[in-house]
Amino acid sequence: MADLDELYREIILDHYRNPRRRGTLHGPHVHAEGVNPSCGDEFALDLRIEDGVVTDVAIQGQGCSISQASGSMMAEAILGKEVPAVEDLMAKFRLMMGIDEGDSPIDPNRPGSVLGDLEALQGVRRFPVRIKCADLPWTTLADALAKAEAGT
Amino acid sequence: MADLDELYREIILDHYRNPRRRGTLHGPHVHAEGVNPSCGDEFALDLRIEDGVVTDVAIQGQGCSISQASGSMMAEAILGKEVPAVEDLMAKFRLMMGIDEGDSPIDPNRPGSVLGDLEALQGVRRFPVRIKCADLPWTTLADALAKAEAGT
Amino acid sequence: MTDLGDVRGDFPLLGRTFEGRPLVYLDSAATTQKPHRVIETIDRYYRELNANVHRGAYRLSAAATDAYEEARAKVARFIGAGSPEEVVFTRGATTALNHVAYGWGLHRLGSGDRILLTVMEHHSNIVPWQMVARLTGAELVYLDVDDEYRVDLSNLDELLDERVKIVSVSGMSNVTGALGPVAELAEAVADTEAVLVVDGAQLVPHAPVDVAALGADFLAFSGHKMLGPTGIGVLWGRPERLADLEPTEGGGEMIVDVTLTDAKWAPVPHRFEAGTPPIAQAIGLGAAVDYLEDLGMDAVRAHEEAITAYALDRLSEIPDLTVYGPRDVATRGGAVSFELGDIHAHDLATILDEHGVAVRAGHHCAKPLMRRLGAVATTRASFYVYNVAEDVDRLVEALWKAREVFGLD
Amino acid sequence: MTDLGDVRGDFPLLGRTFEGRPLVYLDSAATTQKPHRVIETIDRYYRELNANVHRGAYRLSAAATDAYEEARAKVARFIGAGSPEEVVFTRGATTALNHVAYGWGLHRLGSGDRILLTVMEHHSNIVPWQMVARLTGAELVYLDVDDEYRVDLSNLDELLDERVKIVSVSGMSNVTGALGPVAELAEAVADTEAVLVVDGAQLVPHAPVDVAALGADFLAFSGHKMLGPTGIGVLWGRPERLADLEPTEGGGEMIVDVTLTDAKWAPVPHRFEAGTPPIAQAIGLGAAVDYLEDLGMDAVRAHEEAITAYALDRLSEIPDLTVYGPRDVATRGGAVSFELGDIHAHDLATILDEHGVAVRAGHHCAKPLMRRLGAVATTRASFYVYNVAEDVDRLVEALWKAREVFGLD
Ligand SMILES: Cc1ncc(COP(=O)(O)O)c(C=O)c1O
Ligand SMILES: Cc1ncc(COP(=O)(O)O)c(C=O)c1O
Repeated sequence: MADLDELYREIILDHYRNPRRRGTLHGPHVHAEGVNPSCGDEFALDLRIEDGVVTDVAIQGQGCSISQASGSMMAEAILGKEVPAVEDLMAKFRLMMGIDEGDSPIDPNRPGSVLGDLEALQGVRRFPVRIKCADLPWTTLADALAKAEAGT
Repeated sequence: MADLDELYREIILDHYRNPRRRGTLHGPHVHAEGVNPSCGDEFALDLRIEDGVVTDVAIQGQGCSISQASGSMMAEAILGKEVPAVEDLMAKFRLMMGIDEGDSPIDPNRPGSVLGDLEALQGVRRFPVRIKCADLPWTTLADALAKAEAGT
Repeated sequence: MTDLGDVRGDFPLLGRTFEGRPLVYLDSAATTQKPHRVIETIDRYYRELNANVHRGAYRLSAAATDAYEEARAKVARFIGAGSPEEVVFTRGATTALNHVAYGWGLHRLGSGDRILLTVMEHHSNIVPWQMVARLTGAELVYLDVDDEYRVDLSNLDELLDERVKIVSVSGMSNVTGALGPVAELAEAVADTEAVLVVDGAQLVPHAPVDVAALGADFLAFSGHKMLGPTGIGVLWGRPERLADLEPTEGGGEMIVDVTLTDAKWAPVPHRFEAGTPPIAQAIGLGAAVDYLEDLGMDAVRAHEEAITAYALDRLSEIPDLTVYGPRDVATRGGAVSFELGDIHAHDLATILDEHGVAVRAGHHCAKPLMRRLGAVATTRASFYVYNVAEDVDRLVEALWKAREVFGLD
Repeated sequence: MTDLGDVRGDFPLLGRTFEGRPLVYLDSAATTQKPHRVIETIDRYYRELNANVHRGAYRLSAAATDAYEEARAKVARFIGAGSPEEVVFTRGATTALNHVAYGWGLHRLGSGDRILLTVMEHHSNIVPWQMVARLTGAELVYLDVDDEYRVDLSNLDELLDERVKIVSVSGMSNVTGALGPVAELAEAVADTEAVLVVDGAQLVPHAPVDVAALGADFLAFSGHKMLGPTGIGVLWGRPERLADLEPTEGGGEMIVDVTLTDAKWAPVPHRFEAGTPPIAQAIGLGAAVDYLEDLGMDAVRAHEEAITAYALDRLSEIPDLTVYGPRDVATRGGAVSFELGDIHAHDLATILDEHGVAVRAGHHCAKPLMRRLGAVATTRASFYVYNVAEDVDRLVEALWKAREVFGLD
């Protein structure tokens, strides 16, 4: 059951049990919601972008450890980043998870160097039914970015 | 193909091509209609019963040689009979065709002695899908008798 | 534990192994595995008998028609119907329920009328009624469940007023396993104008059902949940109710005549079977019914009570595990939903799956009930004729492993 | 005659003999025989893969879901759909047509609106529209057929006015074999508000179909008429049309959320697949599509033209035989209806059956067309990939015998 230990790494359970940036934003922001119809997982986020920079983010939702940890890590990772950097992160994440085709960007010799904590989600790749759990916050983020762009 | 020759005896084709008592009745009578939904065969009859005797009968309909010949022979057979005799004929016919369970009433040594021309329909028994064709006029007759009885 | 004998060998899929361990299949409430007899009946149908029914004037087609109608007679006998004509073949329980919702409700309900359901219903016994309510202006009202997960009848008298034209209830919950109050509702409805519809998707596979005694007007169930193929279900109806039900699908085979402007319906049950029916699937369901009758539905039920009792017992050993469902096995079936600590149902299912134990996780198509229970998602183990005590042991073992993975101590 | 090679050996049922003579199966317009590949795919599904789809959090269920969705993708590719989401699995062509009639018509039609059909339609493409017309107050209008058995478009301009909201036409008649005027109607409809529905039950199995070029908004067809199992059919729709189609069945799997009062639909196509779908049947249809693609639909069509030409030719040898259908094989498919002297179709079918030739007799679920043709019942021989010239010869031989039995000279 080594695969299971890879899947449920300490850090994932930590983000699941103590999600970062949980809450809602006040003031100007965009809001996007995602749901995984096959399992019922829900994720939502409030995103504030100012001068092309993510200046605040808050997440809501409920679901499995993978979707909620993925969302929590994502929120931390995007805060303070410029939109193109967020998009780059998103692309790298999708490559790492095997959602988009292409080589994984992760450097096996320097764990954490490319995607930080998010690299802990690599174990999900061995569980194809769970990949969409990990991806849910990211499709919701893409939605939020599209809204933000449409709003400007 | 001996079975086929048994099925399509001369006399059946004759009744098919020259149906007896085809038409409609005027004056008091009951009318009943039957349809075989699986093949579309139609049969209808007008029946006049006076003092418990079938004093006139006329048939209408379209369909295969078996259903139409059966109706034509039936019309001839019941004309002039008292209602109980008609019912007896009906019961014997159904036994002969294997529709009702029981021994066939037909005397193999004296063909035609029990049911007259109708005995020519015995060949239909070997063609189970066609038995309901032969039976259609008789279920219609049963309907007509019921109507006649209800009317008195 | 069981009077059924060793039936596992009859189910080829249960011989599959996952990473060296035999599969423990605990998702029969979603769909059951199929015995050889059913698989081979379907196979043989296509190899030896395949032809369209009610149409051909050749022997092959007549033989296919006989086999199809014989399956109808088998199903009728299995549920105690008065005649095969009371049995309508549908695509599944969902379609059967929609037939009633649309065929009865759409033509009879109006604004001010009410449909009485319970909060423990499966979406298939809620959504069709919502759709028809929207089209007719009728309103839905619900019976609640009590702390024992049973339908709460305390306010039945109040709810069942003259506005209620349809009562529809599950015979057995696919989430809590609780038996529905069919007898009580039948009695209450008898004094009213309302018809009683029973969603038998879980009941019919798991307990002896005799429609002559059930008190329902309509009963819906699915073949695939009772060892039969997918793509087939049944709507049973009292003859006088079926006679008054409007067909909801038009097409070939359900008519006696069609003109450019009008059509005349065929007799019941063909009226409700528009187009080419699921022929092979009906015949396959007939084989499933034969198999269940050979086991005996009393024995099936006894086995289910025994294995459910054993499972509830063993699950109670596990700390932080909450079962959503009645404790008394006499009042329930073999669908056992639970939560384990803060482990989300999906995570739990993944961990169990890694241990070769197949369970379902989620809302089980019963979101209103889940909300009522205060659960978002549960894990569900559900049992059927082929499950044995060892399956429960494997489940329990894997649950302990899940505690480890999630660091529950 | 054929580029298909000897495929008969692929069809186990065609190896059956009746009283010593191999079966000549000429009823493929009613339902086709199934190749080993399809039968075995279904068998293997139940033995190795059986689980409910879109539900489980375990590998077996994920594998079943993948297989089910892969079948959708195969069907989409087969008909040239832009994406698998354009393909809805139904119980059959009849159900697919009812989905459109109810899901589009019920919600959009009103008194004064019109539905334009043709007199050559199958009951499955008439009765649903009659039912919806009755519920909405809409009216049916019909295009006639001409002396060549083709749909008569001479008064199309007149009939296709702004009141027409739906046009529904068969791609190929199951009685006369005539191809429907899909291209012409597509062009005419393009300038109007109306949607074009194509009943592809006979077209899709027998000719290459590319929905990107067809010009239709919806296309319905059945698996069992194209080498697939019973119990499965397809509704294809343009994405923007499917998005506007209302679901006609409620239940599990077709929602993203359900509350006591309301439900939110799942995305297309799941929105139209309430309840447990015909899983094994969809996967079986996928195998049928694989088989047809291996043959090549151009070759299938070429073979059909060739055998139909041969059949029409040989039938013309027989005195008193009237064929109801176009002579030019480029404008028709392989369903050949005929009458022989005063021999009723049922008698003829019985005689042919005694000679091992299976044909259909009756109204072929197209009573309005039969009335238009002035025929009450016809005998129909219909051809598919496994039929060879010798089948036609056996048919002709048996027809001569029928003349003898009925004493035609
Ligand atoms: C032209 C046509 N349309 C519709 C149908 C209905 O198909 P199904 O009976 O498979 O639903 C058929 C077949 O009977 C047909 O030939
Ligand atoms: C209680 C109940 N009702 C209805 C259904 C619907 O059955 P199906 O999906 O076979 O149509 C199910 C199964 O999912 C069920 O458990």
